[in-house]
Amino acid sequence: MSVANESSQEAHNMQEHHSSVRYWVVWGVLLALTGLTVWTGSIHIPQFGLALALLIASAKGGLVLLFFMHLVDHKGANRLVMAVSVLFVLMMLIMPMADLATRYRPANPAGSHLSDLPDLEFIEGKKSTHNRAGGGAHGSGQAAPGGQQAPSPSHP
Amino acid sequence: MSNLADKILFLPERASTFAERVDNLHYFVVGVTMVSSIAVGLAAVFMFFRYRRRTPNQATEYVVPNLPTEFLFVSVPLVFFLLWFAIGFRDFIFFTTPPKDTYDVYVMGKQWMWKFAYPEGPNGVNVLHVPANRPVRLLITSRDVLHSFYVPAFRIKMDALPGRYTQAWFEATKPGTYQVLCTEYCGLSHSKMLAEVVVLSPEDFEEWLKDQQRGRLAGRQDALADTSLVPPVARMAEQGQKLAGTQGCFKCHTMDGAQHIGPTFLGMYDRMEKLETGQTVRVDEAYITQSMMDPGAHIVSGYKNVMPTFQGKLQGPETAAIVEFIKSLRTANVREGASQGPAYEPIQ
Amino acid sequence: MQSSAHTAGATPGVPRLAAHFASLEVQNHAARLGMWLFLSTEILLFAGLFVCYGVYRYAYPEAFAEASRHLDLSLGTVNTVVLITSSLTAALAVHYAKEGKNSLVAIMFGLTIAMAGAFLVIKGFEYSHKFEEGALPGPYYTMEAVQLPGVPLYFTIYFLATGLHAFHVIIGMSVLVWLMFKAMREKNFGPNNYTAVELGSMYWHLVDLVWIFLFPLLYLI
Amino acid sequence: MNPSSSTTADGVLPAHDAHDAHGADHAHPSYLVDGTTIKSWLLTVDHKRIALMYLVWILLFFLVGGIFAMAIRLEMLTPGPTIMDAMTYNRTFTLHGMIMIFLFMIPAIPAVFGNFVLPLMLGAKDVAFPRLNLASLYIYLAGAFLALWGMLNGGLDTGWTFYTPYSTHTTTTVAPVLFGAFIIGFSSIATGLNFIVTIHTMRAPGITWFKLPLFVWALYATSCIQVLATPVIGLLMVIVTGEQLFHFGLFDPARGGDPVLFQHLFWFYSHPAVYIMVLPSFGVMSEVVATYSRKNLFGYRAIAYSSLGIAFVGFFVWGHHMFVSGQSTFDAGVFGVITMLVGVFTAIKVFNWVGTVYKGAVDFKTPFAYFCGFLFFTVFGGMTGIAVATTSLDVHWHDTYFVVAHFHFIMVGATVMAFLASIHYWFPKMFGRVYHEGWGLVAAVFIVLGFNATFIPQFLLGNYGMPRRYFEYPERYQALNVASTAGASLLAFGFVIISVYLTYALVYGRPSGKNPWRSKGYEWISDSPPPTHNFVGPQPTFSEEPHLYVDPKKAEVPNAV
Repeated sequence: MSVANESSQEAHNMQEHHSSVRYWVVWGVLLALTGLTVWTGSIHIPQFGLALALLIASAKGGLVLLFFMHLVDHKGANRLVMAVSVLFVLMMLIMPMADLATRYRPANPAGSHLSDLPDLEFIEGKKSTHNRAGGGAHGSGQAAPGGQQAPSPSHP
Repeated sequence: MSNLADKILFLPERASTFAERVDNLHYFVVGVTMVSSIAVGLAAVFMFFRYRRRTPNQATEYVVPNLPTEFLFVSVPLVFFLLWFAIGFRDFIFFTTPPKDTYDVYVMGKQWMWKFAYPEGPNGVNVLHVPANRPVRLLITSRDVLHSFYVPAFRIKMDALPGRYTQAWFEATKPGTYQVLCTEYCGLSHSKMLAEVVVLSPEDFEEWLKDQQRGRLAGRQDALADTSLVPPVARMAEQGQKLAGTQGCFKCHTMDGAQHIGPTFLGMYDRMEKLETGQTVRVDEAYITQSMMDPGAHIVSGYKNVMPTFQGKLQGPETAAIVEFIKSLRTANVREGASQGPAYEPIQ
Repeated sequence: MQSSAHTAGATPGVPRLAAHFASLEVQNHAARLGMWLFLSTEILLFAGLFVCYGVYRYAYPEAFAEASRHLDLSLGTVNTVVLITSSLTAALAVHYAKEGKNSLVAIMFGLTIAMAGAFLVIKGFEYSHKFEEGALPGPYYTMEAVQLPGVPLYFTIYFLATGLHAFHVIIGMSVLVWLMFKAMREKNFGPNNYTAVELGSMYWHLVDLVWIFLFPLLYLI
Repeated sequence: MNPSSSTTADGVLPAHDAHDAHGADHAHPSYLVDGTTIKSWLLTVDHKRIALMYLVWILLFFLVGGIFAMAIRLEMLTPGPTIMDAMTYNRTFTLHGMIMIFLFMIPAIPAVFGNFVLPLMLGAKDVAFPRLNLASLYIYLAGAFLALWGMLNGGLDTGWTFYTPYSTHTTTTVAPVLFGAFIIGFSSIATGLNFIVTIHTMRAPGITWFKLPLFVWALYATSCIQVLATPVIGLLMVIVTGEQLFHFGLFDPARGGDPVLFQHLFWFYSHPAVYIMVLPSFGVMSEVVATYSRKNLFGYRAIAYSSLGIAFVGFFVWGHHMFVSGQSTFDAGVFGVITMLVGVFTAIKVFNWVGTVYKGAVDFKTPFAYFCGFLFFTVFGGMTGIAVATTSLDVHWHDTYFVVAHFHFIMVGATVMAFLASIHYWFPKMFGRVYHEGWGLVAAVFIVLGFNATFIPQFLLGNYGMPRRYFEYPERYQALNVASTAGASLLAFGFVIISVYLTYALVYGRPSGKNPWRSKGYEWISDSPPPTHNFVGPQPTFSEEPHLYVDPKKAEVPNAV
């Protein structure tokens, strides 16, 4: 595809002039989707909440990309640029999360639900100063001292 | 043959089961690399002379590769690379999944030294005693920045992450002492952070353990060195709290941050305090111990010099316990500690 | 094909053809391709923060959920609506630029800039509320209400992401202010001279696109 | 239709070459003399002048980086302190890394020879955005001077990898140096973006995608990496600079952060950055081997596709830098396998280069001498890279001198050799003069031998277990270190010889005429040194493919594969 026709094709697409109704429609859809995501978000669906939120966000993003930014009129190279950068973002997201998921458990961030904490008790200075509501089982039964639940002795 | 190859390649001696596997793959890879690079080099040099330029504007044929040659160019290296990877990854899984009945040792990298602690046994600084012919698992952590536990003779290496544990294991095959080096840059004396693994035959190791145990009762020399690794810190903090009560610390120091005669213990550890003399000092173990022994030396501005000295009243482990107790009093979730900055003396 | 004729005195509505481009269409295509490449760098810049968000949310799910309940959802929603509407006005600006209605272009960009300002003001309220509450990154986190591990991380990512986004909003505003004055003063935008308007609005749409992803991830866990 | 351009580039040198190169054509003076005021140079938008200004600064930074390298080698002579103390050494290897990578390797071939030769190869008048091109030079200088100011006021000792939590807790001045490097990132993005748009939109009529010279393909792949990878490290540098000031602890383990996540983000940029450094050298070597063996490239499309392949797959392999950093075994496996694929692309290139020489007409000039060194080092460096990627060997080799030797084999062995080859190859095109061929070969021998003597001992040091960044080392490593230092001085001496005869040739070299190497590359069609707008008269059409040395009388040309 020689460069000449790519740019003239693009110029041709940009020339045919739609009425501005298209933008208002897209705007309306975006607001509706925003409302939808706020509503579904605030009821905190346990498993699929994140997936649904991402789906709606990608839909809104797609709309903005295609119509507001005229990606639908632009040709070849521009779309490739967007596709490749989105692919790299996904790859950059998947591999570190896979790393944390399959790592030797105590090598995960201490206190997170990915690592059971007891054996981190030995780290001097890395005291778990707050009770672990949902965290890994706490080996030594004794609740960690310090912080707000330390019994404040009455003054002698 | 292999020790000739070791001489040429400067490979250190093999002293662990993992080392054998690594070196076998090493010979295979280095062998093929040597052969192929010499082959490519010779082919190139041959062609430089065979097809040297005879006339200044010599025209040449238009040579286009057919598919089989291109396929050959792709498949031959790919086959070798994937074969190496298969062998290599099998050994890597061997290294990263320790067998069940390992003898566990805790390793802590601290700025420029290695500390070892056996779950039931003694502590050691820069010397690790392990039994031969028995899998030993190292649970490696760090107290400040990244370090990396590397034993060339065992061909094993694993980073030490502050605040969490990574694991590495080996099964030493020959008694002897092998050097440990730190291979993750960790500051000024990164290159002096060396240690030794002393591999003893099983009987010697049992015997060594026994006299260490005997040694533990009569105040071990490293009791004060690092209280962090002996009993879990939590119990020490408890003892510290009881001692502070009996010694009457709470008459002047509060625990919940309220203002009183002496500075409150809450959040005192690792804070920068302004002294009467105007300089600031970081409240670390040394400062607290010194304030107990010689209270008048560095008084925090705004407090009077009324604190009695505890010189002679408190033994070493007791002061350490009180320090531990003070360190555990921290404002919720404002977690100082593990990776506080390395204490540098000013360099310029 | 190669028309290297210098159109020095540009007829109104036709931009100056840079000497080294083959034709006006190629020049516009080059400008758009350059802009899309620049936008991909912006996407990858924010991608780094989204990776931190994703990894730490995976590690501390309940801390993130708990902390995000302390954000002001209504202010966040209002901000999203404001940004989407500003995106609309930016798109309309391109539409009117194509029709050569320069005054309408200036008005549209004016509205976009006003809404961007509103967005920043609302963001300012949210930030000040957080400063009072003590919900700050790292060691400055002293909010008693939520005491879970990983909560300072949530607010570190919150402030980094929204701070970087606000910075881009400010850059976008200055670009649009320049375009608005260009439209008002030169009144030169026409059917074949609107690339500058298009690029400016594309940048603004990207700023809106980033917020479209930031809003649900930060506010709606 | 003006005469098809390829005939003029043919062996028969048209008469006008007999003139002195400078006064070749008074109506179109060469870009060197077209405006001699300081302002005409500092504010030029001519891609050729910007290339020369880049060349001056890049050679200066290469000299500074080289001095740090020699300082390190001298320090390594004895196990104990030799010429400096620990902190100075830690700063020296950090500055050697930072300066060489960010200020020399990444901009070297793209910014100098890419800027100069790309428009010539496309038959274009200039790059797509000339003003952005000049801006990228000044952004580069601003970032460089901010970083150098930071280095002089305390300097950082974290290594060029600035891993947290050390980089956020060290008391040395990290913030200005990292912020300077952040600014340099923009110059890299600007150059990449400029080249991509230029290649897409500025090709002269007749140049289709598969008639592009292979140097252009390499630049295209490099620019794609520059544009897509640089923002991530820009963000990291801002975060670490911020953490130095506010300590918000995003990667701080005490706050629940994860230093391994920092390494993920760091290497997501830094591995593709390694390909930013090496891909342009592959491109230069494709041109050099085609010109000096007067033959079309064997497997043109294979080499072109493998450039894109390296660029694309190079983004999915960063984890092989973290096999022993606490990363999971699963990730190590995935990254290891994909790394093997990237290795194959380099192997394809090497075989096709050797294939190009087959049935060629080799003229052993200095650039070709560097090509030989390059060929051996790329094979050896590449294979050691694959060896390190087999996970189990990496457990032994990681962060030892084996890895140092591996990446120097690629960086110095491939990219600096290619940089020297391109200086010699395009010296006539840039300055209209010819360097002294004899001295060129002598220097090449010094460089190749010195390089081997420096880095082969470091492979052995790595096997022996010496970790990198060690100020003091156990005695057993001293012999190899002394050998490596000796090799380094040989290498340095080679560079001294080059600088002497090249500056001599710059002033007194005899005029080279239009096409001294009689090359059929597109860039040799225009004059050397070319006039300001590259082409005199209407834009030439490029009917033939580049490097077509077939005898027109003989068999007709099958279509290019």
